[in-house]
Amino acid sequence: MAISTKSSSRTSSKQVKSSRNGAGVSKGLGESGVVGNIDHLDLFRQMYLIRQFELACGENYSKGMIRGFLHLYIGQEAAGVGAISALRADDYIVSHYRDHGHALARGVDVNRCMAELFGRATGTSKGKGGSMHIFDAAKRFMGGHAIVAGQLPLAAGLALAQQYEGTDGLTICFFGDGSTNQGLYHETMNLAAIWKLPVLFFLENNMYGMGSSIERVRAGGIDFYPGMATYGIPAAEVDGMDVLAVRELTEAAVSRIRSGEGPQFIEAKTFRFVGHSLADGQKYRGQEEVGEWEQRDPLSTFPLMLINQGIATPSQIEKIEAEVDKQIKEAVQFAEQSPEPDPTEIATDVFA
Amino acid sequence: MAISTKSSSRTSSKQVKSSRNGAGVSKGLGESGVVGNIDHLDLFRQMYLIRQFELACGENYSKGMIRGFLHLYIGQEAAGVGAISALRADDYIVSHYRDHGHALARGVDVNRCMAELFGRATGTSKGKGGSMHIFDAAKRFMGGHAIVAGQLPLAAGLALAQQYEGTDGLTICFFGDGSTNQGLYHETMNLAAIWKLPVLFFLENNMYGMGSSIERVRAGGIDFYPGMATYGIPAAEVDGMDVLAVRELTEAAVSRIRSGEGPQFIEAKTFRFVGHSLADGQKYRGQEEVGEWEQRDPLSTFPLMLINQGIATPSQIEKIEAEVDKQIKEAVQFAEQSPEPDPTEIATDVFA
Amino acid sequence: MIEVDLREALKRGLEEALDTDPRVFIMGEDIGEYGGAYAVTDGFLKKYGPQRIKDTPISEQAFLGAGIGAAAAGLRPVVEFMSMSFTLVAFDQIVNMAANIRYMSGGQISVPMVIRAPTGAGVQLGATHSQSFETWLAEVPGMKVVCPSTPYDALGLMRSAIKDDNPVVIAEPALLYGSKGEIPEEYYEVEIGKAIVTRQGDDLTLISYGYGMRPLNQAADELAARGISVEIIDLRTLSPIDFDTIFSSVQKTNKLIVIDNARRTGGVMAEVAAEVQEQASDWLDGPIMRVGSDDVPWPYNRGLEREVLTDAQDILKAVKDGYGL
Amino acid sequence: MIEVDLREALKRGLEEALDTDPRVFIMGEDIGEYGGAYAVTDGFLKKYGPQRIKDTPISEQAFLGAGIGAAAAGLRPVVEFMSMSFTLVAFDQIVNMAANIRYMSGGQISVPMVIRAPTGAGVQLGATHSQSFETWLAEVPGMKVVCPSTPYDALGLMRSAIKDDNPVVIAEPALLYGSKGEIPEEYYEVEIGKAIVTRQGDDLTLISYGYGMRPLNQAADELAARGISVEIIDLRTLSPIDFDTIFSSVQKTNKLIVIDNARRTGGVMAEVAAEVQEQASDWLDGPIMRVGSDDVPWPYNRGLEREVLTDAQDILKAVKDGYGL
Ligand SMILES: Cc1ncc(C[n+]2csc(CCOP(=O)(O)OP(=O)(O)O)c2C)c(N)n1
Ligand SMILES: Cc1ncc(C[n+]2csc(CCOP(=O)(O)OP(=O)(O)O)c2C)c(N)n1
Ligand SMILES: [Mg+2]
Ligand SMILES: [Mg+2]
Repeated sequence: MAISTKSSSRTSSKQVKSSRNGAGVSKGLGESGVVGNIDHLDLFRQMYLIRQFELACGENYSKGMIRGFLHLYIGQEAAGVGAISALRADDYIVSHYRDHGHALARGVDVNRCMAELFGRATGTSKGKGGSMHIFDAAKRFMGGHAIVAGQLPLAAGLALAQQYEGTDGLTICFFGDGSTNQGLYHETMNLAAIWKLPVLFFLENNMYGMGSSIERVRAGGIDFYPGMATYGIPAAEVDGMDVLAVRELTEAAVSRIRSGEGPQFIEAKTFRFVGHSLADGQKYRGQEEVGEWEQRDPLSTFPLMLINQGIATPSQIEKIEAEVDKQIKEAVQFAEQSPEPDPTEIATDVFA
Repeated sequence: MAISTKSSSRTSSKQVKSSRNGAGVSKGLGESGVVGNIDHLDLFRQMYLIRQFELACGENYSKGMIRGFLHLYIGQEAAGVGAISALRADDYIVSHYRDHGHALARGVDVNRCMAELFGRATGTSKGKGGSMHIFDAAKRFMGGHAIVAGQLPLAAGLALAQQYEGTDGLTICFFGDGSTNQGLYHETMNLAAIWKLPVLFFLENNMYGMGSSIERVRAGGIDFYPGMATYGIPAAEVDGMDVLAVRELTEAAVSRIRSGEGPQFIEAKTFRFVGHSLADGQKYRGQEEVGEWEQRDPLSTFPLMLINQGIATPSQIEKIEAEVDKQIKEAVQFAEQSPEPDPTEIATDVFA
Repeated sequence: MIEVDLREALKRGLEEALDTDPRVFIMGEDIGEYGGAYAVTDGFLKKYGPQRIKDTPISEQAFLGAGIGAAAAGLRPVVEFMSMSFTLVAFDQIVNMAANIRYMSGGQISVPMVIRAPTGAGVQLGATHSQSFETWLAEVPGMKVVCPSTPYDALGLMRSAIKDDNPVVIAEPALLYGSKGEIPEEYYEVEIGKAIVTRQGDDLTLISYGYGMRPLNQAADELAARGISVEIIDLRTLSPIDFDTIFSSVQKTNKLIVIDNARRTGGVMAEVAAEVQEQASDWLDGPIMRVGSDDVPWPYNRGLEREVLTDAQDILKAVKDGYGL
Repeated sequence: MIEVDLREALKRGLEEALDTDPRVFIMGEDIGEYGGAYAVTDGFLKKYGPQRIKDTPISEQAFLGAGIGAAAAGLRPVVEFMSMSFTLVAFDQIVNMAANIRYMSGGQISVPMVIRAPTGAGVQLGATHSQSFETWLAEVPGMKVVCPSTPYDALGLMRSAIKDDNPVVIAEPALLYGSKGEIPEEYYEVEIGKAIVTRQGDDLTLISYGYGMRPLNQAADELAARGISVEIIDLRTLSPIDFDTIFSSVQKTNKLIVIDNARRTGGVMAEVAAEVQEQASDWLDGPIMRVGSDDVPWPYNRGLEREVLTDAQDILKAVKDGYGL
């Protein structure tokens, strides 16, 4: 499946859907859950980890252990996990404030992520960043950015450095539908295009920017990828509830970027099952719409598919769930028991 | 001629060209130079006035009478004159720093414009604004704005007020190719589109933003109007060296706006025959390119056409030239003889 | 008198303007269907409809700019930013268009626009979301900036701001939306550019504004308990600053402590201190002591954030360091 | 020693960095084919090629942001703005990304980037093009800001700025690009955060920076001619401010005049005055007198603009008003 520049057609998405049920899955079953080059069980593990992490966050927000703004990734797990699973360790990842899922998919330590949300000294940013500002430079996870669209040029710049240094590394940048209404989105697309930067723009179109449905705040409908024609950036959409489809499309985009073809754009259609943040009463949308999307919850559909197609057994799935449940419990304990940062930390890290 | 939303075709432009040589010109010749509803001689007068005004500015800049940044409109006269001639007195006009031509085409007093450039108390802004910041609120000429793209939302807001008040007035906004690289351009297009604002975006694509050719700084080539498809804004291009073509396309766009169809976009392909400002050595482009465009100088081609087609006589043209030459001389004299603003003016006009 | 919270006072001011002046309309992100990030405009969309209550895209530059245009054409837009921190993406429009346009046009064009935004740290939003850029906007010629600390001032200043023919920024202390106070049933206004002496005293003058009034009042109570007579000034308007009220007070008390809730360096109180020591040096018994939040980006952790924030202890320490009281 | 102008000094600093450090590259509008709006990078494109000298679109937010990313990845970008006035459109990136990112990441990510821009009024560019936003940037934690007034400092500060692991803003006084001075042939640096006493004196201390040094020096000459011994400090770095040098001088002269070329209100000297009167009040004989340009948008007219700008007469008046000298 190639990323199509015929941006107004929906073929690419359909291709993805059919390919995920067909090619790649039929051959080489093993109890490892690995089919072809894809470790299906690991994809499930990651999605499940994120879901449980987010649920635990919600719980601890209610308890007042986590504060500030908290944006959960529930419903969007297939997008981040599918995309990040197609990357190399030397690729950079840039995210926005809805960043837990991306961090965990990258393998940022679960304990330290949770500790950051608790504001503890053991957190990824020593408790100084919080939920919206998770960083792990060693994992090339470059944040966690809370000004809408503000992270886009950062990603372009990281990619610029990769290009400048002549590596075949790349940078993936996650952003939401709402961020396309910031002019900076367009500035960055143009810059990446004229400089042919090795950057993968990954739009998680969850249909809402806070309380604003796309139709209400955007001229031109709910599809963003066609607009990339203006910049000559190859763009396609994918079912963001389908982790394999996302993985596949991302792999194609990644290999194009590594071979020097410049920026690529993927739009994953997805949905957050919960409010924008924990302060959101969701007055602006009906439960029906949410319910429809929940039918396609990757945490239900994906393990079912694995079992139905004989890629995994129910007990393998259950084992993973049990392991992750334990991991999350431990992460919360780790966070709870971690020390608060020392007051002297106030003045450190301001200057290098 | 309708503005086509099939933005990638060039038909609309061709239609303009053919229609300008055909319809409207054949009937009703008179010594007034008025054909149909268009006063051809007045269009010539305005273009000639702008050209001579700009030449006088250049001269007085060399003499040190005008200072700061001075951006001349030489070469682009047909665009501004054609467009503004299609407007009503209650429409708003918004321009950028290359604003003399737009102001004069609007009928802003020549003496006061020149006086503003000289920084005199009799100037449009009492000498406080200068070349880049010409305003005449009584004529609904709303500036003269010197931050690239900064004027675009102002125009949207004026149009918003017109819509809010239920008038059929509209706002025209002039801007350059370079300004499309500011994100604000995209933000404004989207806002105008979703709110269906009565605004005419008029791009004067003169192929360069300061020393940067479009090809070098923009992905997607030299045509901007196709990009409006993203916003669902009807858009077309026109030969910006052809005042009648511009007039005609603008009239069509204007009538669409007045009938409530929302924003429209016109891209006039044009060229500045001189440097970006008087500080520009034009190292970035060859004289050949400039020469080619100069072949199409509206100040040569338009009067020739008028004479050839029997719309005007050579002596009518000469008479206008003589009148305008005198007017410019007087404007310079007026400016020279006008008083400097009183030092007490420093502290006025800060607050209402 | 009726008791309301600051949110309700702002709401009333907006409703009153919407009810009485057809030129007034409101724009901002999620102010309509969502009901407003801090619920100030909750219910407005239903009551006034989409012509008056405009939900915008996340395009601060464009909608703020559109507000300027609408104001230039004679309307009276009230533009809400979800956070003072987000004004930064529209700073060019605010400074170069809203504030400069009158001067550049030689007085031909006015921009009667109100910009509202919740401001300040204290709820663990971290470095990007806790900033107080009203301190910068207060330095821009052509711009007025107010910051209420009570429901009374919030309503009174809102009335004056919407009537003002200049761009006026209302910095709304996010931590005070729920704080209560009395407002009269009769119409009143709070004049922009006027500070208020909220407590008379002889020994010492304390000045702050917005959320800074809370630790200031705590410190003043503590000082009063020690028998020190404190005069308290709530600045209310950050631009133009009411120096007359400050000078009168200093002339009486001869001692001045200035308190910023925002960062200490470069805050509004830097300007107050610099100006007062120059203009009123003869009346001063000692240095003007300046208290403000630490000069670091805002940390997320609760303990660190509280430590960074100006509190009553910081003020008491300054009183002691400066005047031995 | 060789004599060069300030433009040439900056140019040398950039060339030296490009020659010796492959991580250094330059980005900005029209810095390549056009040769730079103020010709600082003239000839660079030919010499270093498009990989090192990147002409950008008029997209300040995006290319400044890209500089941050490149710096975060270990490169050393030097980003040119055509004017300090235009930094405003990218202020969010500068503050929230360049300056805040280190803190928010708990020290994991540094941004070793230089932002250069011509600053200041004086050439009749009007309100939008004459602003000095370095005074705001100097208040941002995590950001360093320097402003040279001589070729020597320009080269020395450029060297330090490019080597610094933090974002550093170089505010280049546009009126001084052509002003000459001597630089040694041997390598030297000017340390960021250190002011310099350029003239020793006993009666009075005058402080300024950047273009403000010109009227300051004129005023000092006039005072010297009247037998008054003036000590002169060139601040050179606006953040962090070198208060030690200022305190030492005030301890000696007991009189301080602070001079901004930018607007008086909210300028760097508001901070200097507020801090010095608090920390060094015992040493002061009288008020710290503050001089700055008028608090109005910059007018185009030459006479008005000159009147608004700080000049030697303004300084002499302040000396007289404050100290009767
Ligand atoms: C410049 C700016 N404006 C407004 C906000 C407040 N805000 C935070 S998230 C958000 C919605 C963004 O929606 P989207 O990009 O679709 O991402 P999603 O939350 O759906 O993942 C808004 C308006 C902000 N953080 N920054
Ligand atoms: C935000 C901003 N960045 C840079 C500039 C400097 N500048 C002034 S005009 C210009 C070129 C604009 O080109 P274009 O929009 O094509 O208009 P033209 O001059 O060709 O009419 C530039 C870069 C500015 N005024 N504002
Ligand atoms: Mg969204
Ligand atoms: Mg151009």
